Amino acid sequence: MLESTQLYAIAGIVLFGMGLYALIVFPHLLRKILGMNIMGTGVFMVFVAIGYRGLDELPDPVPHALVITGIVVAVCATGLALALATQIGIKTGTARLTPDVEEDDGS
Amino acid sequence: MTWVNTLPLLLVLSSLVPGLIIFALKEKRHRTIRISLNVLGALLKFFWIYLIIRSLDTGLLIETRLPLLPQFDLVLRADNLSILFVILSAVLWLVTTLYAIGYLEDSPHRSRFFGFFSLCVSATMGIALAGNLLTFFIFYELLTICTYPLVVHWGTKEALHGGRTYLIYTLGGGAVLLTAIIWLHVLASSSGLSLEFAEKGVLAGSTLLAEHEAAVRLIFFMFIAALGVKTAFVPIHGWLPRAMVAPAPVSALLHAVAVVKAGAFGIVRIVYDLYGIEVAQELDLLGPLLIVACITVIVGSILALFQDDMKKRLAYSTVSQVSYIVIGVALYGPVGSTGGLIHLVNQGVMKITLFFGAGNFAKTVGVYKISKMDGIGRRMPWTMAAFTVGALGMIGVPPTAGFISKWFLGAGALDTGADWVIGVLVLSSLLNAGYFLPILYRGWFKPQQEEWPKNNQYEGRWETHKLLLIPPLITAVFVLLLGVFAGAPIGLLHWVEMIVNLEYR
Amino acid sequence: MTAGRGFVLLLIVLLVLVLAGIIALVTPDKARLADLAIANVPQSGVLNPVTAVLLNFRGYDTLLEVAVLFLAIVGIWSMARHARVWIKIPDTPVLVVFVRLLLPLMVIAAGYLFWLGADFPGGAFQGGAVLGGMGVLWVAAALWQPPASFRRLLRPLLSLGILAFTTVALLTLFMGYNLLQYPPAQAKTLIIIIEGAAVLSIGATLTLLFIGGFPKKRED
Amino acid sequence: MVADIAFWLPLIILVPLLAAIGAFLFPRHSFRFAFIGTLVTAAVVFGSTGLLWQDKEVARHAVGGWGAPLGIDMVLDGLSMLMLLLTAVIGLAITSYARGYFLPKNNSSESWHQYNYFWPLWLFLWAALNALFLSGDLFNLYVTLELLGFSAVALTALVRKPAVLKAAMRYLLVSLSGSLMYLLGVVFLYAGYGTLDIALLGAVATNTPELVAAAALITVGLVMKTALFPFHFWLPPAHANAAAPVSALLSALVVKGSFYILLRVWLVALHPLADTFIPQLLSGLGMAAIIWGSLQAMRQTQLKMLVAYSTVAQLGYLFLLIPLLLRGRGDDIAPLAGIVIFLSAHALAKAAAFLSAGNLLYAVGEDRLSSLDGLTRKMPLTLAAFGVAGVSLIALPPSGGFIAKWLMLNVALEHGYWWLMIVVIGGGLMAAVYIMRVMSHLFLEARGHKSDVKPLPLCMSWPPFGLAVLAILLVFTGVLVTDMLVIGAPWLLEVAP
Repeated sequence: MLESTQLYAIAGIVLFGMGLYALIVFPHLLRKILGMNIMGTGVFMVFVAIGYRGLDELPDPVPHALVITGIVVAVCATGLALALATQIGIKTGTARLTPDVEEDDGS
Repeated sequence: MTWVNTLPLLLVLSSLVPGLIIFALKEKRHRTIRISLNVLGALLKFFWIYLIIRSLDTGLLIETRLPLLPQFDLVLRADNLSILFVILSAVLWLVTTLYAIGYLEDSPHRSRFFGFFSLCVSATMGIALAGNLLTFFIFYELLTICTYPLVVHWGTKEALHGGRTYLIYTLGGGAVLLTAIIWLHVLASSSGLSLEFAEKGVLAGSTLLAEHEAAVRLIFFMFIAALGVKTAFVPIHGWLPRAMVAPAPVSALLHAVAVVKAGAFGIVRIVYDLYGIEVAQELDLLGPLLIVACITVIVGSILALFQDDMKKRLAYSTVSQVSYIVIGVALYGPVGSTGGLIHLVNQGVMKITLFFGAGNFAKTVGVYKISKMDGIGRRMPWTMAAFTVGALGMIGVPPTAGFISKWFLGAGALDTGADWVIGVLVLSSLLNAGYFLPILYRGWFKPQQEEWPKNNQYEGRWETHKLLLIPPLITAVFVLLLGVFAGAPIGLLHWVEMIVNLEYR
Repeated sequence: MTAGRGFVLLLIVLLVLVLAGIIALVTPDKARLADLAIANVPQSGVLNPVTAVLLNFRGYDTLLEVAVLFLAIVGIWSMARHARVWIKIPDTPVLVVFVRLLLPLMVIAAGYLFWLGADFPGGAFQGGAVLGGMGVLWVAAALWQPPASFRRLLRPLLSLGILAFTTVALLTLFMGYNLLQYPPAQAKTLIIIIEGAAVLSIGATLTLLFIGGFPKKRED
Repeated sequence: MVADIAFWLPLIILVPLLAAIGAFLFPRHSFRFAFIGTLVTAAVVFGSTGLLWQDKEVARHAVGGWGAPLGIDMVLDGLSMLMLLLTAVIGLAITSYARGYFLPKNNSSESWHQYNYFWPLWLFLWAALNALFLSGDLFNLYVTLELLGFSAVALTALVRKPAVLKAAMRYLLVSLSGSLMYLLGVVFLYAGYGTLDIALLGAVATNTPELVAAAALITVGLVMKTALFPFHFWLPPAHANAAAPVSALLSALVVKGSFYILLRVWLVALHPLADTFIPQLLSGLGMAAIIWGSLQAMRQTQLKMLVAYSTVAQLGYLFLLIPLLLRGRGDDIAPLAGIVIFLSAHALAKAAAFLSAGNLLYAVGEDRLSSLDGLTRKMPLTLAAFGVAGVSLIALPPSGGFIAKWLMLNVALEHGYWWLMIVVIGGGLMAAVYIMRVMSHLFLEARGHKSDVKPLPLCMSWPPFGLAVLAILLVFTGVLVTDMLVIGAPWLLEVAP
C-alpha cells in the first residue's frame, strides 16, 4: 500500500495546504508569517521525501542540498517579514494589515 | 542612381529635423534661429521637389525603403500623385509659416508651436509619399499626435475641450483604420499579395478578390469611415468646427490643408492605388461613396449659412468643399477624377486665403463675428480684396481656380451619366454664394457700424502687420493664376491629366 | 467560520487532495540524479555527497543563497534604522550562569560541525546555525557588551562569506576554468576556505537577524 | 579566452553583485560603487550583445564544469540577451535619475539613510535580474526569484511611511507564497522527470499528471508575482507609493522577470501542455486585466496610481498571445517578437512615465492630477517625456508599442482570434483616455502657478526623456529583434519531440 516515502510526501503537501490557508485567512501578520513558514517546510518535506531510495541505499543528495538552500532562503524571508511587521507595528500601532484586505474580524 | 532614392526621405526629414531642433530653442533669444530654420526647411524642400520632378520625367522609380518589419518595409515613394500633394503642402506651409511668425508675434510657447508645426508638415509629407498601407497609417496617426498640441495651443478650457473632441474623433477613426488595414493585410498575405500602392490598384484580378469579396467590400467601407473622420463627412464632421479654437495659422494650414486633405488623399490612394478604379466600380463601391459625398456637400453648405462666427462658417464650408474631391474620385471617369484632383489643390489655396483674411480681421481689428464686420473693406482694403478673390473662387466664378474644378466635376458627371450630380453642384454653388456674398456685401458696401474693438496701427501705410498681409495676397494671386493658366503646358491640368491617365489606361 | 473562510478551506482541501494523489502516483524508485551525483563525488574533493552537491556540483546555487543571506541583512538594516539591543538584565542567575557555560561549548560544536562537513553530515550552514544560536543566547542573556570598535567590524564580518565565495569564483574564472570549477587538486582547500568564511558570516547574520537592525550604542 | 562569450556570462552577474557588496561595506562611497558598477555591467552587457550578434548561436556556460543534469548551465540566447539589454538601458537611466532623486537634501539622517541603502539594494536587484535571465535551471531560477523579490520589497519599503510599509508587506507575502508555489511545481517536475535543467526537461517531458500539477503550480506562482488580473491587488499601492525610481524599476523590470520565467518554462519544458486549458485561461485573464486595469486607471485622481493601474492593464497584453505562441512554438517567431517588443516598449515607456511623475512630485510636492495644471511653462522636458511615453503606451505609431501591437494583431487575426483584436484596439483607446486626461491638465494655462516649482537637477530631467525617445525608436527595431530572437529559436526547435 503506501510506501513510507509517499506518506511523508503527502504529509508535506498537507503542511503546504495548512500554511496556505493560514496565510490567506488570518489578518494578523505574525500568523501570516508563521503560515508562510509552514508552507515552506511542507515543500521542503516533499522535496526530501522524494530523495528516499530504499533502506540500504544512500538517499539522493541533490534534494538534501537544495533543501538546505531552501531553508536558508526561508530564514531570510522570515527575518525580512518580521522586520517589516515590526516596522508596521511601530508606525501604525497594529500588527494587522488594515481590513481592506479581508473583511472578517479575525479570531 | 541610389542618391535619388534618398530624396523622399530627405523631403520628410527637411521639416522633421528643424522641428526637433526648434523644440529645444529658447523663446526669446533664439527667435532669429527659429525663423531661419523654418525658412531653410522650406527652401530645402523646394530644392528636393525640383530634383524629384527632374528625375521623375525620366520615368525613374524614386523610392526609399527602410526595413521596419520582416514582411513590411517603411516605403516612401515619389509618384505623380504624391508630388502633387507634396508641392501643395510645401508652398502653403512656407506661406503659413510667414503668416504664423507675424500672427504669434509675442505670444508664449512659440518654440513648442513651431516645433509641432514642422512635425505636422513632415507627417503630411509622409502621408503624401507613403508607398504602402503601414507607412500611410504611421504618418496618418503621427499627424493626429502633432496636431493635438496645436489645437490646444492657447491652453484655455474651450481649447482643451475642442482638443478632446478632436482626439475622440481622430483616435476612433484611427482604431477603425488599423483594424481595416490589419484585416486586409492578413487576407492579402494569405493569398501572397503585398499591399504596396501601385497604379491601377493591387487587388485587380487577384485571388483575394475571388475568395473574400464580401470581406473586401466591408473593409472598403471601414476605410471610408475611418478616413471619413478626417475628410469630415457629415455625420462625423463635429470635430472640425470645434477645432476652430486653434490659432488662425493652425486653422488655415491644418484644417484647410493638412488634416482634411490627409483624409481625402487617403481616400484617393485607397480607391485608385489599392483597390483600383475598375475593381471599385465592379464591386459598385463608388455609388455609396458618391452619395455620402453629395450629402456632405449639401449639408455642409446649409450648416455654414447659419454660422455667425466667421471661422465656424469657413469650417463648415471646408466640410462641404473637401467632399467635392471625393465626388470627383467617386465619378467613375477620367474627367471626373481630374476635377477631383484639381479641386484637391484649388480648395487648399482658396480656403487658406479665406482663413488668412479671417485671421487678419480678428488680429488687427478684433472682428470675429460676421455681423460685426460692416465696412471693414475701407479699414483693410487689401485683406478684403484677397478675401473676396478666395470667396469668389469658392463660389466658382470664372476667372478663379474654383471655376475650373467645378467645370471638370460637372463635365465628369455628364460623362458618366450621373446627371443629378450636376444638380448637387449647382445647388451647392448657390449655397456657397448664399453664405459668402453677404460677407462681401457687408465688407465693401455697408458703412461701419461701431468702433472697431481693437485698432492696432502699423508703421507706414500698412493696414496690418506686413507678415499678416503678404501671405493672403500671395495665395489670392495663386487662386487667379491657377484659374487663368490652368491649361498651360506645365500647369496643374497637365500634371493631373498625367496622373489620371495612369489610373485609367 | 465565515463563508469566505469556508470557501478558501474547501479550495485548499481540494488542492491538497489532488496534489497528494499525484505525488503518491510518482513511483519512488525513479532514476533521478542520485546515481550520477554519488558517482561523481570522488572527483568533487569531498566525501560527503550533500556537501559535494552543495558546494561543487551546484555551487552556483549556494553562491546566490549566501547572497540572499547578505541581502536579508541589507534589507532589514534599510527598514529598521537602529535596533535597541535588549539589555534588560534577567533576574534569574540560572540563565546567566548556564549561558556562560554553554557559549564556549557551542563555539566548539560549531567548529566541529563545520570541519566534519567535508566527509560526514555537517558543513558550513549547520555550523553557522549553531553559531547563530549561540549569538541569540548571548544577546538574550544580556551578555552582549561588545567594545565600540566591534561595531565597525560588523559589516566586514557579515560580507565575509559572500566575498570569499565571489573571489574564489572569479579566481577559477580568471584561471581559465569555468565559474566555480575548482581545479581537482585544490578543490578541497577552496571548499574549506569558502565554508570557513561562510560559517562566520552565517553565524553573524543569524544573530543580527534576531537583533533586527544595526545595534545601537550601549547607553544604560 | 576573452573573445569567447562564455567567459563574459558570469561577469554580467558578479559585477553588480560585487558593486552591491562594496556599496554596503562603504556607505559613504556607496554611489561611487554604484556608478562604477552600473557602467561596467552595462559595458559587459553591450559587449556580450555584440559577441552574440557575431556568433549568432546560443552561448552556454556550465558553472562548476559539470554540465547540465548535475551542474547548472548559464544559457544566453536571443530572448535573454534582449532582456539583459533592456535591463542595462533602464538601469543606466535609473542610476542617473536616482543620483538626483535621493541626494540628501537638508542633510537629514533619514535622507542619508535612504541614499546609502538605495544603491546596494538596486545593484542587488540588477544582479538578481541578470542571474534570472541567464539561468537555465529551475531551482536556480527559484533562488534568483527570491533574490529579486527581497531586494524589490526592501526598495519599496525604503520610503518608511505606513501606507508604503503595508503595501511592501502585502507585496512580500504575495511574492513569497508565489515563489513557494513555484518551488512546489519544481519539486513535482524533479519527482516526475529527475532533472532540473529546463532544456533537458523539455526533451523528456510528456503529458503526465505530475507535469500538469507542476504546470498549474508554476503558472499560479509566477502569475501572482507578475500581478496578472486576479492577483494584481498588491501592485498599485506598492508601485504608486514607492519612491519614483523604485516604482519605475518595479513596473518596468521586476514584474517582467517572473513573466520571462513563465515564458521560458512554458516554451521549453511544458510544451506538451501547449493545447490544454491553462494557456487559454492565461489569455482570458490577460483580456480581463486589460479591461479592468484601464477602467481603474481612468478613475484615478493621483498620477502615480493612474500609471500603476496602467501597468496592470498593459501586463494583460503580454498574456494575450500565449496560446498562439505555444502552438506556433518556435517555427513562427512573430508572436514571440510581438511579445518581446511590447514588453520592451512598455518597460521603457512605463519607466519614463514613472520617472517624469517622480519629477512632477519632486517639483510640485503632490501628484494630484489637478495640481498639474499649466506646468508646461516650468517643466517642458518632463512633460515632453510623459507625452512621448504616453504615445508609446497608447501604441500610436510611430512607437515601439505600435509595432508590437501590429505584430500581435497580425498573429491573432491569422489564427482567427478576432476578439483579441477588439480587446487590443479597445485597450489602446482606453489608454488614450487616461493618458490624454493627464496631458490636458499639463497643457492647461493656469494663470500664475500657485506654488513655486523646485528646479530639477539635470540628471533627473533627461533620463525620462531619453527612455521615452527610446520607446519611440523601438519602431525601427522590428527586424533586429526578430533576427536576435531567431538565435534562441532553434534552441526551442531542437528540443521539440
